[in-house]
Amino acid sequence: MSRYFTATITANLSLNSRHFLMELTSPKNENQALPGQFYMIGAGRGYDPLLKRAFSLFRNTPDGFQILYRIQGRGTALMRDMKAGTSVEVLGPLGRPYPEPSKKQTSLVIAGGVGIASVFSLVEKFPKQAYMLYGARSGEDLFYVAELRDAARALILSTDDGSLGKKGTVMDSLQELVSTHAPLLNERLIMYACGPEQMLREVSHFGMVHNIQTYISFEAHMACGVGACLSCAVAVKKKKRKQKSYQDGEPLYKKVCTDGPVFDAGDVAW
Amino acid sequence: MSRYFTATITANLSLNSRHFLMELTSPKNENQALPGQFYMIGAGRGYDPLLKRAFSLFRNTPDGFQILYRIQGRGTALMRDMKAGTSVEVLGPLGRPYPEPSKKQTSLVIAGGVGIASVFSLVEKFPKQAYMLYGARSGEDLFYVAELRDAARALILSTDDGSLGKKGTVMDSLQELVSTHAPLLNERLIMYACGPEQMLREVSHFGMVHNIQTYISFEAHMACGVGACLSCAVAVKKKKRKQKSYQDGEPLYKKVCTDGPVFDAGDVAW
Amino acid sequence: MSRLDVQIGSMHLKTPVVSASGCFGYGEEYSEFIDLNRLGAVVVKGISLKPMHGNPPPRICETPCGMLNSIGLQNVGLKVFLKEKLPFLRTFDTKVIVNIFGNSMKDYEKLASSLDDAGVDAIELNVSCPNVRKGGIWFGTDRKMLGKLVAAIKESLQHSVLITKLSPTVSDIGEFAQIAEDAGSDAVSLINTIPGIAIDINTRKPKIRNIIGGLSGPAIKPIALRMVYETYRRVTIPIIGMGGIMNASDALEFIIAGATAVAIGTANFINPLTTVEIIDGISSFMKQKNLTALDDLTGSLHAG
Amino acid sequence: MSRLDVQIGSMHLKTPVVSASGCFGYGEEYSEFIDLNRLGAVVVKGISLKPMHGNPPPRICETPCGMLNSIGLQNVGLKVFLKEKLPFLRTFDTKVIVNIFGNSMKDYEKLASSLDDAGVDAIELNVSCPNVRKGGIWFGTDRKMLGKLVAAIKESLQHSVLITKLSPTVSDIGEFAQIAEDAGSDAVSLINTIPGIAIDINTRKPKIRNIIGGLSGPAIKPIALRMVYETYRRVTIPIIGMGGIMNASDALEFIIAGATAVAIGTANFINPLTTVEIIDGISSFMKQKNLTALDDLTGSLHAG
Ligand SMILES: Cc1cc2nc3c(=O)[nH]c(=O)nc-3n(C[C@H](O)[C@H](O)[C@H](O)COP(=O)(O)OP(=O)(O)OC[C@H]3O[C@@H](n4cnc5c(N)ncnc54)[C@H](O)[C@@H]3O)c2cc1C
Ligand SMILES: Cc1cc2nc3c(=O)[nH]c(=O)nc-3n(C[C@H](O)[C@H](O)[C@H](O)COP(=O)(O)OP(=O)(O)OC[C@H]3O[C@@H](n4cnc5c(N)ncnc54)[C@H](O)[C@@H]3O)c2cc1C
Ligand SMILES: Cc1cc2nc3c(=O)[nH]c(=O)nc-3n(C[C@H](O)[C@H](O)[C@H](O)COP(=O)(O)O)c2cc1C
Ligand SMILES: Cc1cc2nc3c(=O)[nH]c(=O)nc-3n(C[C@H](O)[C@H](O)[C@H](O)COP(=O)(O)O)c2cc1C
Ligand code: FES
Ligand code: FES
Repeated sequence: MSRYFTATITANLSLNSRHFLMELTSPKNENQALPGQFYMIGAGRGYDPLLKRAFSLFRNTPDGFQILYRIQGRGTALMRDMKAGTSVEVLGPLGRPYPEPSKKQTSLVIAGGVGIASVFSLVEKFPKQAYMLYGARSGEDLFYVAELRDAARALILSTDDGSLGKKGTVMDSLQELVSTHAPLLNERLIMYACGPEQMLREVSHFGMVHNIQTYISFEAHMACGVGACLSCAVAVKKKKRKQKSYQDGEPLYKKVCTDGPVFDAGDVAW
Repeated sequence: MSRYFTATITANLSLNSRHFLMELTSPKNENQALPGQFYMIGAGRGYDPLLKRAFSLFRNTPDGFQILYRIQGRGTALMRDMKAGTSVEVLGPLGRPYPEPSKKQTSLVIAGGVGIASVFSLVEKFPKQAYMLYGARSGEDLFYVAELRDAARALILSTDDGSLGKKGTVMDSLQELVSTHAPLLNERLIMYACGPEQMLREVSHFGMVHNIQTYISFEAHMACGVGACLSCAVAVKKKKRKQKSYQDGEPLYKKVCTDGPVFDAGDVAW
Repeated sequence: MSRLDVQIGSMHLKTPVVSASGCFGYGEEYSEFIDLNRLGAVVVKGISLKPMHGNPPPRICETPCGMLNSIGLQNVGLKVFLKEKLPFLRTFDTKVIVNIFGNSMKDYEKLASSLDDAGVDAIELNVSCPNVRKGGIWFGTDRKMLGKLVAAIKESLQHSVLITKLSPTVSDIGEFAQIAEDAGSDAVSLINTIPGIAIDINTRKPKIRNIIGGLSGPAIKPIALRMVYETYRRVTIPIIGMGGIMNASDALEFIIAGATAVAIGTANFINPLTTVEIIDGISSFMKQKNLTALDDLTGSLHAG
Repeated sequence: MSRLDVQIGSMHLKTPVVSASGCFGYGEEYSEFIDLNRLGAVVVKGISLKPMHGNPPPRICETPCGMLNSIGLQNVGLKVFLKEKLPFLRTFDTKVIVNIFGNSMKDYEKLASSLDDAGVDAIELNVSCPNVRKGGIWFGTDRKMLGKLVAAIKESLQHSVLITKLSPTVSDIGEFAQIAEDAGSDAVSLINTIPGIAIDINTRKPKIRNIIGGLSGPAIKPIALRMVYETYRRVTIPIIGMGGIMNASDALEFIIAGATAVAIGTANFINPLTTVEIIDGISSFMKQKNLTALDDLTGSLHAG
């Protein structure tokens, strides 16, 4: 059992021109990833591109797992061109998963764009439990809507161009949800979010204002994925007692790869 | 019409575990390569491997050309894995072809190993004209024997392990040919050879001893393929009058890519 | 049977493969993937007297066949290292080499003597980190300061072997190696990363927040090899070679160029098994070539 | 409409893209593939007083994202260049920059004044070739000699613009750029290749006959960019930036780091259309960003 293995691609489907779903095998007896964890995948042959790329667990399968990825640069473009049967080197599962909601808690799950990849399996894991808010630029960038509708307690879609769901952002949907379902705020809420940084910032703010326990999944440029290189720094708030030995005024960093990628929104120093 | 173009791979066949035949398209109206000329092919995506690889014209096709290649290192290993439909960048045809035999000349064509790639189309171009000597390590490394038997006036195969044709080298075959067919040496002979350097050296020596016009195809590490970088130097003999302006004692170099790859054996300074 | 052990000063390494500082955390991070007992030594992330937070992100970016980093020497500091990190490493049968970094001669001396007292096997003087402006970089490119620093540290050490890690940003690395040797260094290690930049043309911002980062990975291998070769011809102390080593073949190139041991940095990120795969690869190569000891290879370049 | 023209001393280039010396032959070799009229200038292979045969093969080898070369400055010599190569280049509406190399100050002076007389647009002093031991490399890393050489050549020129090509094997390239500027150089170009080695582990021979070759290609881009950035902050004369530029985006990185023009070397070997594709790419970028002149970009790195 090792978290470094050679996986075989069993499917690589185009969801639209920029988004793809890749299914990979993982070794027998290997730990399955938990919602919020991620894998690092070698996209190149030769040493260019050099570094592995990080992708959230989208969904576990009987023989491995799936990732949902967006074409971003060179690495993801190479991945798009990989055919079923191709082998790739994989490191994972990595990082800390989303803390699970307790029985008494009601989940609010918020996904922006390809952020869906990270929270999809969380929603599926607790069927009919979560209020899911899912937004993207336009309808064709909203994926697995039918599955989400089945899995969520309620699914609220939004798009920037109004082509599917409400016109607006997930934050607009969130505001509307709590104003139309005011009693919701009296439930014991736990909020999960993955998406663009600006969205995460707003979600965190919302969580603070309404005093909701909020977990957000972060991205950072990574080299090792296992906490060895200190590449993936994210600034966090200092706890008083820990601050002493460090020089004043300097920010304190945590590692997205091992301390995260899921952070308690209250800890992040925006 | 340009000698730099994007070709589509239309076939990539395994001849045995180390040898492959790749068929590529070339642009309409593009000049076809002549026997002895070569192409440079981009084997990588990204910049590793960086340089294009040189391959002789194996055979022209209606829509392009074929190369016969042996797995040598990283570049050829990547080529092996390319599927029909893949695009590659190509430069060529490059270099000087074999001078054609005159009507009155009898050709002796000698190929060692993958050297067959360079002379195959020469033999096919002048059907039933050439005495062809073709050797390799073992029978499974001798390719397109049936076609060669049709194309050549006589085909003499040899293998190091005796598994096909005579046991021995092409040089043994050559010695035997001229001793059993002594009158051959009275014909107006022209000799062509491609293969390992040691073989080329021996062929050149043979040509000199028997006063046969001899052309050999050289290999050198290349970057540009068009005479611009001076990477592909091969030492040649100095002509008295040319020597003056250079410092004494220094060797004189020619470029394999544009002065060759085919050289008059008498010009090479071994 | 071929022997893979090598000698770095008075320190005996069971294999010539060690981790490169900053690329292997404090050993723990990779202990899940490989058996640390197989390494000649674990070289840990650069340690300073006080803990350091490091630079603001983004701290790395990918470049052709390489990466730039500007971690800014984030580290737990001497105290935590001794208390929390060293004991773990001590549970393995491998040497511990501690890379140290200071802003002044005094910092270095304090660090070295504390670590020497704590019984670490060797101290690697990082005088060549491109990511912190003051201090380090200055020693690494200033002939007089380097000699003084090395001599002072050597003086202060009782047991630990002293390794000086050389800066590649000099026109003659052999000269600096010689200064280290003359000042008493037991070995030199090279190369550290080479300062570089990458720019996002859309935002016109550097891709690394600190602007300049250190280049590592396969891209720098030819440069690193050349520097090892040049150094080997100038000093008699052992060389720990590094820079872009990805596999056994790369490692053997360094050994043939003159390295007694090799350090593996960036490659760990690509394949966490690299170090042990290299040990196995060197071992098979030696068997295949009927070599009995690494000495037969070190510096054996036929440069005719 | 965005303007792509730039000024290097008194020389006006219609586009900021030129060929790098030694990677474009004498222009003829690529004239079949691209319209030379579109280039800002053609920079030709280094010329010496007498023709030179160059080094024995193998002269190149591939490395990760790069290549090593040790051509050894093979060239036709001044006489043949003037008689056979220059007239061809003169048939194009592009500037001609001649890279020159000598073993002594006198060599350089003779070369420079003959070429000046022949009316070439600019002379690029190659004081940084790693492949010939004596001469060149020495000027490039010796502060006094460099200043003297540049001043002497500047003195001897009537018309031609003087460009000094800097060696990357120094710890502070800005300092050398400043020496060139102070001595009267009209511009600096950088970087030349970085010395490197590759070894065949089976034969234990260097992959390049001359042992050390010069590293070029994408691998060195981060280093080259950093040196352009450092140089830009030290001198006011224009910089011709090069080192691993493969496409328009790379070229723009150099311009944003401080280069007035860019030179394309190794990329020509991979794609002979690179130079013109870069010109087109820069042009679209400027349109897309509503920039009217390249000056708006040069050195515009937001280094906050
Ligand atoms: C924990 C984590 C989970 C992720 N999950 C997903 C997912 O499920 N689906 C998905 O589409 N994307 C995901 N990403 C983002 C994904 O890693 C990047 O889109 C991808 O690395 C881009 O690679 P590229 O070669 O196409 O782009 P390039 O821009 O060519 O990449 C250059 C370098 O920058 C890094 N990089 C570029 N963008 C990012 C980014 N946003 N985050 C981190 N590194 C980046 C690359 O890894 C590479 O090292 C995740 C990132 C992290 C950190
Ligand atoms: C004019 C010419 C015609 C050729 N024709 C054929 C042919 O028809 N079929 C065939 O199988 N091979 C041919 N070769 C040899 C072929 O170019 C090499 O086998 C190939 O470049 C190896 O690439 P690689 O990446 O697999 O090997 P690597 O060893 O990984 O290559 C590393 C570098 O060395 C160069 N290189 C390695 N071996 C050679 C070699 N023998 N000659 C030149 N450069 C080399 C590569 O091009 C590359 O730049 C020819 C070579 C030349 C010069
Ligand atoms: C992320 C990272 C952090 C590093 N930190 C240190 C360090 O703390 N001290 C040090 O001496 N070298 C440090 N280095 C340099 C490496 O030890 C090594 O010299 C360099 O990376 C070249 O080797 P490589 O190409 O195998 O990575 C670091 C390198 C990287 C990539
Ligand atoms: C094959 C080759 C030959 C070169 N010859 C010369 C030369 O004669 N004079 C010179 O100043 N630079 C020479 N160079 C260096 C280039 O001009 C350029 O500075 C270097 O290659 C970096 O740019 P690149 O990465 O785009 O190739 C040569 C480079 C290569 C690859
Ligand atoms: S990616 Fe290396 S520490 Fe997080
Ligand atoms: S390969 Fe460039 S001159 Fe021959």
